[in-house]
Amino acid sequence: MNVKEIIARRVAKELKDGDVVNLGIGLPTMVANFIPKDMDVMFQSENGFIGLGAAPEEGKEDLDLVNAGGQPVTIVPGGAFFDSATSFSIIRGGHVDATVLGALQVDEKGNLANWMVPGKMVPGMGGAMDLVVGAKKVIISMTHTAKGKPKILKECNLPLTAAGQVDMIVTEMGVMQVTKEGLVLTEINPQYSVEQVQEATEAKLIIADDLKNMEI
Amino acid sequence: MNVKEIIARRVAKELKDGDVVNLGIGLPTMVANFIPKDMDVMFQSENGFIGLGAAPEEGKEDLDLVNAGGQPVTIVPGGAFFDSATSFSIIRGGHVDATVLGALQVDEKGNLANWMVPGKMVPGMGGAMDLVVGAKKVIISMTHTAKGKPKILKECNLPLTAAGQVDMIVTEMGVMQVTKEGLVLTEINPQYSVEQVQEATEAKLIIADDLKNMEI
Amino acid sequence: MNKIVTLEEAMCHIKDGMTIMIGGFMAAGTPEKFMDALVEKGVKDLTIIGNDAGWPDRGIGKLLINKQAKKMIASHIGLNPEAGNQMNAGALEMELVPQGTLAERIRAGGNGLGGVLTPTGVGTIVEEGKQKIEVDGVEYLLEKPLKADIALISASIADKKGNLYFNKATKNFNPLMATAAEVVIVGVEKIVEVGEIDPNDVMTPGLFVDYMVEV
Amino acid sequence: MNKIVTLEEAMCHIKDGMTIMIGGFMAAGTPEKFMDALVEKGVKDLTIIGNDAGWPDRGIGKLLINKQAKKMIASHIGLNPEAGNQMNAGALEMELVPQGTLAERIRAGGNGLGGVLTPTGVGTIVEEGKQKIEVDGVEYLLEKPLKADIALISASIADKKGNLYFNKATKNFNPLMATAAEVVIVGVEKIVEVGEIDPNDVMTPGLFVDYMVEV
Repeated sequence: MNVKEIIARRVAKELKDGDVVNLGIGLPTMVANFIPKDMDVMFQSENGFIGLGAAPEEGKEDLDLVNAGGQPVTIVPGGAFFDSATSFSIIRGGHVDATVLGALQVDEKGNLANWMVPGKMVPGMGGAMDLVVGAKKVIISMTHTAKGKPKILKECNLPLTAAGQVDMIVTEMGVMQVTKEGLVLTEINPQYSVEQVQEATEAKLIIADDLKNMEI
Repeated sequence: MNVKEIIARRVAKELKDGDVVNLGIGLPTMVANFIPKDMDVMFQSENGFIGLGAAPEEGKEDLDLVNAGGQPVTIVPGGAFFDSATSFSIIRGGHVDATVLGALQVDEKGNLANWMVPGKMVPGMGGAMDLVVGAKKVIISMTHTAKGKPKILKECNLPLTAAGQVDMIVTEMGVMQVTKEGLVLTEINPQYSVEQVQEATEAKLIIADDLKNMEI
Repeated sequence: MNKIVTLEEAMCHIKDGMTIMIGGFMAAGTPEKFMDALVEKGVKDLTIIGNDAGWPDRGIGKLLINKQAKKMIASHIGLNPEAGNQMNAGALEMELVPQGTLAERIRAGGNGLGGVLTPTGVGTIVEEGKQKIEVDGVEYLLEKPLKADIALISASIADKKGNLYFNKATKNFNPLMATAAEVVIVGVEKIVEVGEIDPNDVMTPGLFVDYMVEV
Repeated sequence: MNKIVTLEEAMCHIKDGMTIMIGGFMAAGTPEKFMDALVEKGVKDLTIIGNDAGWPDRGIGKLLINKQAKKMIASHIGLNPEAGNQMNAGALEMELVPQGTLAERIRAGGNGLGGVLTPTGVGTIVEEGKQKIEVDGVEYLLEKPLKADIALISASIADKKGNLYFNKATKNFNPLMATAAEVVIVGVEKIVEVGEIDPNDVMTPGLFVDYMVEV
């Protein structure tokens, strides 16, 4: 199993029957592949619908039906289209149960930076700032490090997407919960030792008393 | 021709082809009867549609289609239904060309009072406060006096519906424009003298140099 | 996720002292069966948020006549004399709100916004006790969001996922209230299978709906 | 009141230096023919308000590639590298706005509201230079309304009165922008007779529409 699949599989377990979920672009979109068939999770697409389905078969693309990345998608039965104001009524209004997003940096206070690197890459925040503020649960899913450098920091130094809104972090090394006391490592990928996880993390990890193996 | 018809006929002449108009309850609703057949005026109903038509034939009432007074109505071809937020997007957002409302009192500064008599009648403002603030043109249509007492005052003493928003007043005696200098009588019903109109008006009227007979 | 319940099950959620939004405009689009059920149930000390006080024998009016409300937030109460009488007698606290402001306050409540900046009511008694905010030289009232424990709304058609379609002038406050309450209960005229409402034509997505009763 | 005009007539309304809202989301729901016509017309120094910078060869991107904008207000520009390049080179002033805030600012502009009180952006650089308003102990940013000289939007179906229907995910910013510009011009895929769109299903009432071009 590759690293991304480990992460996506673990995130999928956080979702519950009936949840409304918004997945960020990249790795987070993979989470949809690991939802049990008998579970009713509806994916919201911030460009204006709920019921985001799989990519269409080749040749069956519909230019009127794309996701927030502009890629052709489908809509599942029971889905619905709406305008951008309604889309963010859903998001900002607390009607999204969970959002899964990638990160450039996340820190022990639950701060998140994922929308710009000053002077270099400035894609814009898109819907991320609203999602992070509005979703009931904010799950960061990402590789633990970038080019060997920690992404889980004591304090983000890139411009923030939102302050103190992250609830949990899932990486290939384990699962961390954001608490008032700091980041608590609650699950660990048995391929790694606690020491290795800490070494790859700038923030000081609190190790849960009942640290479990990561469920995947 | 009765007093109300005189007023309604004169107000109808203020409306232009293509206008979106909201008529208050009572006398103002009569204005719809005097729009020339070849003129395209759409009436907005603040409970949620545009294209307010005539009352339905008896037996053809539809409980799902009522006006803001809860009375059965019809919708004209090209009309559209919307929710209350959109209804007031239209009203507050300046997309209503004219609103025609009744008044308990109106004064020379363009202040309007038409929603409560403290301790007695408190029906509530409904959509009137938004209409008066949002419509491009606010036309007050009413009988000139109530039980012989002036309703056009130097200063309203009932709680205001809005401050300084009235553009013109149409009564059975004449037409008055609200200007910075005060109320200008621009048209007069030839059944009355200027003196009679002034006598029935508490505010001091400025008589237009080119005072005309009221067109009806 | 079965959202379809009986009238009795739906009414179990409503308790004394709750804040309840009730959809409709002069009873058009008001879930009338819910009004009857609440009268029968006799819950009291309700705070009711609705456009109007209905008629004495239709809509929200029934609850007022039966003295089940301690407070009402509405834009117009003139067609139900009982509302004014109770208000004047001090038996019913009445907060009168301009209709457009009421719609936006409910929308803001469901939308995660901190309030509404409206020009409506400036220079009138509506501004009393409210913060005024100047933006680019124009004064606006800061009107606060409204939320409720329960929204009782009605829809003409719903599918089993709770996607709603409102006929004609019954939309009014229903789609707004669907966003702004902890528990949203819909009286539906006709419940259809998932897929029978075109996703283009859904007026309130099912995610806002907790329970439905076919009425 | 004939609202149907030719592409050429429609483009006459657009002049150098204007502020223009352009509907669509990554070119889905963007009036593509209008983009081509504006490139041909060569109007410049535009301030463009739109969700994104499109693609280099589709949507708003075409105008940027052709250097017709002096300023852009958008939420996301990552899929058109030209936008970032011009911004970093100082050739294009870029105001990046959270997507939900952008939608609400446009809605507020069309709605007569004084601004938007949103929690989004608090504690980030988005709050720089903005008024913060505390409501019941929570801090919100006051984000100002957006209006434009022209809105260029697209619709899937329109009747001759300008009532609009948007297919699938092409709604996005189109209905909002229809409310917020002095002149609203719609690129319509199919224009039908009045009455052919059920009044229940109209997504933008014709009163918001000034001109239509069948594209």
